[in-house]
Amino acid sequence: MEQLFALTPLIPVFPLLAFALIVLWANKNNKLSAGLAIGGIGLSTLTSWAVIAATVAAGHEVQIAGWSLPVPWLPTAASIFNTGFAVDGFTAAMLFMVPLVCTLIFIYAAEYMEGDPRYARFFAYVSLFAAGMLTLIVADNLLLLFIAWEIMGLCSYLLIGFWFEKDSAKKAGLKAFLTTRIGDVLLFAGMLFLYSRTGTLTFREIFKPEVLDELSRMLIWGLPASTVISLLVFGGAVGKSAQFPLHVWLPDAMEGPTPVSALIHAATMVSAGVYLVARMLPLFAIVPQGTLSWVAIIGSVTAFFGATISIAQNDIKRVLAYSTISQLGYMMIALGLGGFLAGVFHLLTHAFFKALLFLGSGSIIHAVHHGAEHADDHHTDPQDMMNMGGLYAKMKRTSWAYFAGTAALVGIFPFAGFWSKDEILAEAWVQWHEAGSIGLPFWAWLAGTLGAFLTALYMGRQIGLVFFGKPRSKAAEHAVEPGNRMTVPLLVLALFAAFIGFINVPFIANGWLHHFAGLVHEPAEVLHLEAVPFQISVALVSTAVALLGFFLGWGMYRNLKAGQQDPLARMLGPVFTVLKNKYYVDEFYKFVFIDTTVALANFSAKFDYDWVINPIVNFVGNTGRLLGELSGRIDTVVVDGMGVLGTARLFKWMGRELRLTQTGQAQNYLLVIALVSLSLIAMYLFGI
Amino acid sequence: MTEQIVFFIFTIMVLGGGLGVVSTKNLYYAALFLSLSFSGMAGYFIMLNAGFLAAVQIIVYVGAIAILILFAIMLSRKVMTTNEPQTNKQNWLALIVTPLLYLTLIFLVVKVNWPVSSAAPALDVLTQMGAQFLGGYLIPFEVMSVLLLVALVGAIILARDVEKGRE
Amino acid sequence: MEPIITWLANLLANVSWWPWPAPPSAAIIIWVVYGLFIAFGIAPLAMIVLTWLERKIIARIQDRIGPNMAGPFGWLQAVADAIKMLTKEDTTPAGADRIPFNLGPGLIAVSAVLVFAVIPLAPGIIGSDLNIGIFYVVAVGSFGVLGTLMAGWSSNNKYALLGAFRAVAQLVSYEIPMAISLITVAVVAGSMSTLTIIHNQAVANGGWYIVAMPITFLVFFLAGMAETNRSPFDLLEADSEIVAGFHVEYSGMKYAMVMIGEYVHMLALAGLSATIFLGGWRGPFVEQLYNAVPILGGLLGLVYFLAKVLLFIFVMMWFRGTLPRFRIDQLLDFGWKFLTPLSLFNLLTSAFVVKLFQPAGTAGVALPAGPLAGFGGLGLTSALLISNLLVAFIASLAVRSLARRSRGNVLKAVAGVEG
Amino acid sequence: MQNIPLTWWLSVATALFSLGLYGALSRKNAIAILMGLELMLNAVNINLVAFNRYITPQNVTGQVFAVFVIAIAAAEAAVALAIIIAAYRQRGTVNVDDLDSMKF
Repeated sequence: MEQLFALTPLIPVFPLLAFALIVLWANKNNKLSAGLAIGGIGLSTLTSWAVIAATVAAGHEVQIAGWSLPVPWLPTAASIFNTGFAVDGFTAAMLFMVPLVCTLIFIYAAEYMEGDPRYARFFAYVSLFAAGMLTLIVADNLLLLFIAWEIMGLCSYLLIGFWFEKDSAKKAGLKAFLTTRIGDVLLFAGMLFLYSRTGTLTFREIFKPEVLDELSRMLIWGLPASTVISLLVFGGAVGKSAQFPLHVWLPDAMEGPTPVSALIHAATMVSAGVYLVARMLPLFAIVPQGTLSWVAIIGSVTAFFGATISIAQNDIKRVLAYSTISQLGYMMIALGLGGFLAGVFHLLTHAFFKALLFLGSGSIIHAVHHGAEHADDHHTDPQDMMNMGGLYAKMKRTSWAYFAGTAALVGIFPFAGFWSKDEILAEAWVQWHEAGSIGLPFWAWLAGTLGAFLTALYMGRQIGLVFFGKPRSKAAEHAVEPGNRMTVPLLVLALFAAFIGFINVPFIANGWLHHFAGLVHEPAEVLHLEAVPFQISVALVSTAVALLGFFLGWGMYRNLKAGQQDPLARMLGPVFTVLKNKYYVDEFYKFVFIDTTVALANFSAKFDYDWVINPIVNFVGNTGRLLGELSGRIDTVVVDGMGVLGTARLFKWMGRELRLTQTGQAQNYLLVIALVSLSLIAMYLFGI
Repeated sequence: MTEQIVFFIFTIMVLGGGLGVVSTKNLYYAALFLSLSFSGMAGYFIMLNAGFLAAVQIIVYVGAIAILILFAIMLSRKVMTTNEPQTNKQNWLALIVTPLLYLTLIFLVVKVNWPVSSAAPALDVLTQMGAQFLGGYLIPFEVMSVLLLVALVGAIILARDVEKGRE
Repeated sequence: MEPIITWLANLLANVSWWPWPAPPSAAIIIWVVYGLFIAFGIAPLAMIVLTWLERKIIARIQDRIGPNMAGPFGWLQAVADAIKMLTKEDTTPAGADRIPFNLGPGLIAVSAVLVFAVIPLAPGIIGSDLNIGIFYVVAVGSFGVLGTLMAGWSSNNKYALLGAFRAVAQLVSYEIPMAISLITVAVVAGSMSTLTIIHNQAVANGGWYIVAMPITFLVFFLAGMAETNRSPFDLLEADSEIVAGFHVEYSGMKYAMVMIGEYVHMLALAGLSATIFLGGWRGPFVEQLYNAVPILGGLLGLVYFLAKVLLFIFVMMWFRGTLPRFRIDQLLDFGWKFLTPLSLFNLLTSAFVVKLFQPAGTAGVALPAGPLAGFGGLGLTSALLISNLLVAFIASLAVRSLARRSRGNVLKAVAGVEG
Repeated sequence: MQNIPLTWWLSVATALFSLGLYGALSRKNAIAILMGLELMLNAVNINLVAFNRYITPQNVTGQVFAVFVIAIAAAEAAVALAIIIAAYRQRGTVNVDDLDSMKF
């Protein structure tokens, strides 16, 4: 079994190969391209399973300490920079999730994207993306991770702007690229600091207790180096995982095709940030009350705030996008409280059910779009939930899969989300009770519980609006279930959404995942990694809250008629408007950053041209011209007559005499060189 | 004793070849003398525990440079086969300067006390060279490859028949 | 070889009728002289046998009988030809440069003979196991070019000069793919020594390289054919175009030297191919027999080696019998635009595969094992075979599209003329 | 190896260098000058390898440098010959005395 680890480097190679083949060779043949992409990721999945099997078989030591393959890559003056691959329990858990979800999404996309003029290119991009994500997971150092990170950033840009004929898609792609860039720069700065302080970027070497200790004692700008570096790294994660305040790109990213939303903006790429934080957690935790608190604070804010926006959105995908932001916030809460496994567990389950929900929404949009075409109606927005209704009767398979995903997201026993979200809340609860006072854990718990209520509310609202009641548009009336290639992945994902939670149920095998992946950071000796016991009170509270929220939403929206006012809007009034406009964050950014910059630029231009600089320049210029005319007079008389012309004559005479030495014959020059060196050596020899 | 005899044979090849290169009027002979000199040098390298270098010497100098020179001589043979003297006006000066330089340098060679080491020669010359090329001298090595590429392209562009290139 | 020299030294030391005991170096000198004798004695012999063989084979291909009068199967014909050549008048043209004119054929013949120094004929029998073995082969090949050039220029004949021009263009061009394919072999074998290369072709170490690297073999063999001036690459002596190329002015013994050069070169190419790609003397039972009874094992190895050499020689003659000659531009295009890129690309992929399968070792610095090193020699062989086939496939695609384009151009031109 | 002192090699290299220099200084023909330059480069190579063998026999840095010199000599020869051929084609001469249009 040990030998199977050697297959690890191949995992990202297959999709990369698929990308290369599609781009270079197969891009004229749609079927072949899709087949190549699916085959590539399928092979990766199988290889990953082999590696996972090896990890399971290798036992506890390997799951903690990991298997690694260092590759000496860049010989620098002092040392050799190693890059390479590594597998431990955490990686293996990620390796289970990522390729599998990718495969299902690829299969789904093969039908969803049919008829698109850039079908082959789509599969090339997503293959490259998958290669990037898989590289990121198996990388054993920050540099390789960063390379993969940037590949994903590029793919994200290309895929969000995939329908670049639409102006909004183009802008959304640019926005995503530029917003995440802020985080990337921070991450890169963190990497540079780390390399300059430790001389290595390999995770295992950074997490050696002595290195961590040294990092916590060194100072950068008066702060411990570890705090500065981990804050910078966290900045990268905030950008990639769309945490407040850099979350603005994610909702706009819904302009991309729905499989992309599922792939990048729910299941994998956004979790890269969480993955990075989880990976680097010992560095965050080495100084108590340091960066981790910020992670928890940002996570809590994001979790609550994303959920509130979500209840006021009408676009089916935007609801899910804000839900994603909020759920990522939950993961950050868990990591910020030191609950490594709780975060990772939620990352895994969330990937499955959020991918399911996105694909389900894609299926619905596809159906409504079809219906709209059938009804010869080109004005209805197929993504607006207000145009849907009563789809349950028409799309049984999608509906049931969607219900499973919703149950998982809302946290209904025994679906996946129940277990993972509860572990996070339990973590906060336990820490609150241990501290005995109202501090950060309490607020995190409160934000999480309120967020859970809101989550249930918006999902109830969505289910009610989409599946129940009467169709609110012609398009919805004529909607039809899409084909097998779209529905089968949905059902498979539904199965996972329902049951994946059991890998870490406290009552079964003592929380199996905890022992498999949860102890990865044990050697670093800074985190307390023991599992939180099951908290029945937390479970009861959150279940009650979830059921309440869900039925509230469902009840209010089930029978909404076309053109009727939104009941929540009636209840909340102006608050709803604020929520609908996402707290005006985008407008705030536009006002603060963009408009200010433009204004500053305009001001500078005015300053330059009209007010200060140009007048000064002109004044100086005019003065200079006057002086010049004056000195010109002096020049012609005094300087020219005696100085310049005299010197010129002198040099002309010298040049005429000396140019004879310039024969234009290289051999003459060579002879002179030989003579001179001869005399130099002779002078040296005879000590002159 | 044997080594000295071999050394003298190679020396005759090297210096005799060199003398031939600079003294003969016929350029074609000069090129042949040049390859003789190069071959002797390869023998030197073998004696100096540099077998790889000897092979490189043969391949590059005899197999490529001498052949290229012969080729160039053949291509421009109209001006090569003349009976004019092959030396220029500064010949007499060169005849004074170079022997002087030689004597000074020999004086230098004899005067300096070279720190000769008596250690045994390296056995793994090839692996050491490989490690150095891809290790400490990686960047010069890469730069050299770029230089060769540039020289290749440059030589083709320079020597291309301009009239033909225009059509 | 050590045991043989020791045995010889003992023999010399115990000669009873010789008053002074022979020094140990005498054995070495005798052995070296003996080796020289064999090397330079085999060359004319090889020429005699191979000319006869060639005439017979070509005759069969052309549905003739070939020489059949002198001796059984006409084999005395070749001996008769040799005697005729030796007794012919040896002429030197009036305007020739005497010294290079006389040196050229010798240089050609010697450069071919020198190759045999690194070819192991049988287990334990090798001229010299250089650690730069196959590099040495390329190096001594350079002298042949020089000899050809000397012969062509100093004949003072325009056909000879044209032949020499072609020689430079062809030999220098084809040296490049040949060297690159040899480098590929060196990369795979991890050594340039012919002994190590043969050692690495044991079945346990992955088997014959022709299985692992068919493309490398093809490039090497084609480039080697061009280096030996064999048809279809015999442009520098194309008799229908430039009479006989660089050796048009030669006669008698010097002509024989040129011929010896050509045939020994052929033999050397066949021997090299057999050594590098067919495992040299490797065959069933050789090693077991060699460990038990060295002399018998050696003989068996020699038999296998000669069989492989003859196979390659037959292939070369077959080529000559069936293929028309290239045009000079086609020849250079083939060398520079097909063989060179193909061999470079192949070198790249092979190096990549080797890096994957390489076991841990040291070469100046410590090298880690490749990620797939666990699969051993057979894994390497199959991966190399797959990568070679892949390269061949891609090359065939490229050639196909190029051919289509050029055919399209020709058709267009024809249409233009007709229109 | 101790039968041949280092100074012998150095003397040969010096002699070859002087010969090459003389060739480069006194010949008219560009190709002959090039040959002189090649001789000088080779003399340097002998020096490098001899120093390597006698002074630091355990490592091969001298040989590495010699390889660099050879590579540069190859590049130089290729470009130089291309220039000579071009000059021959345009001016019909390869005498450097006649190639002085850069003068004045």
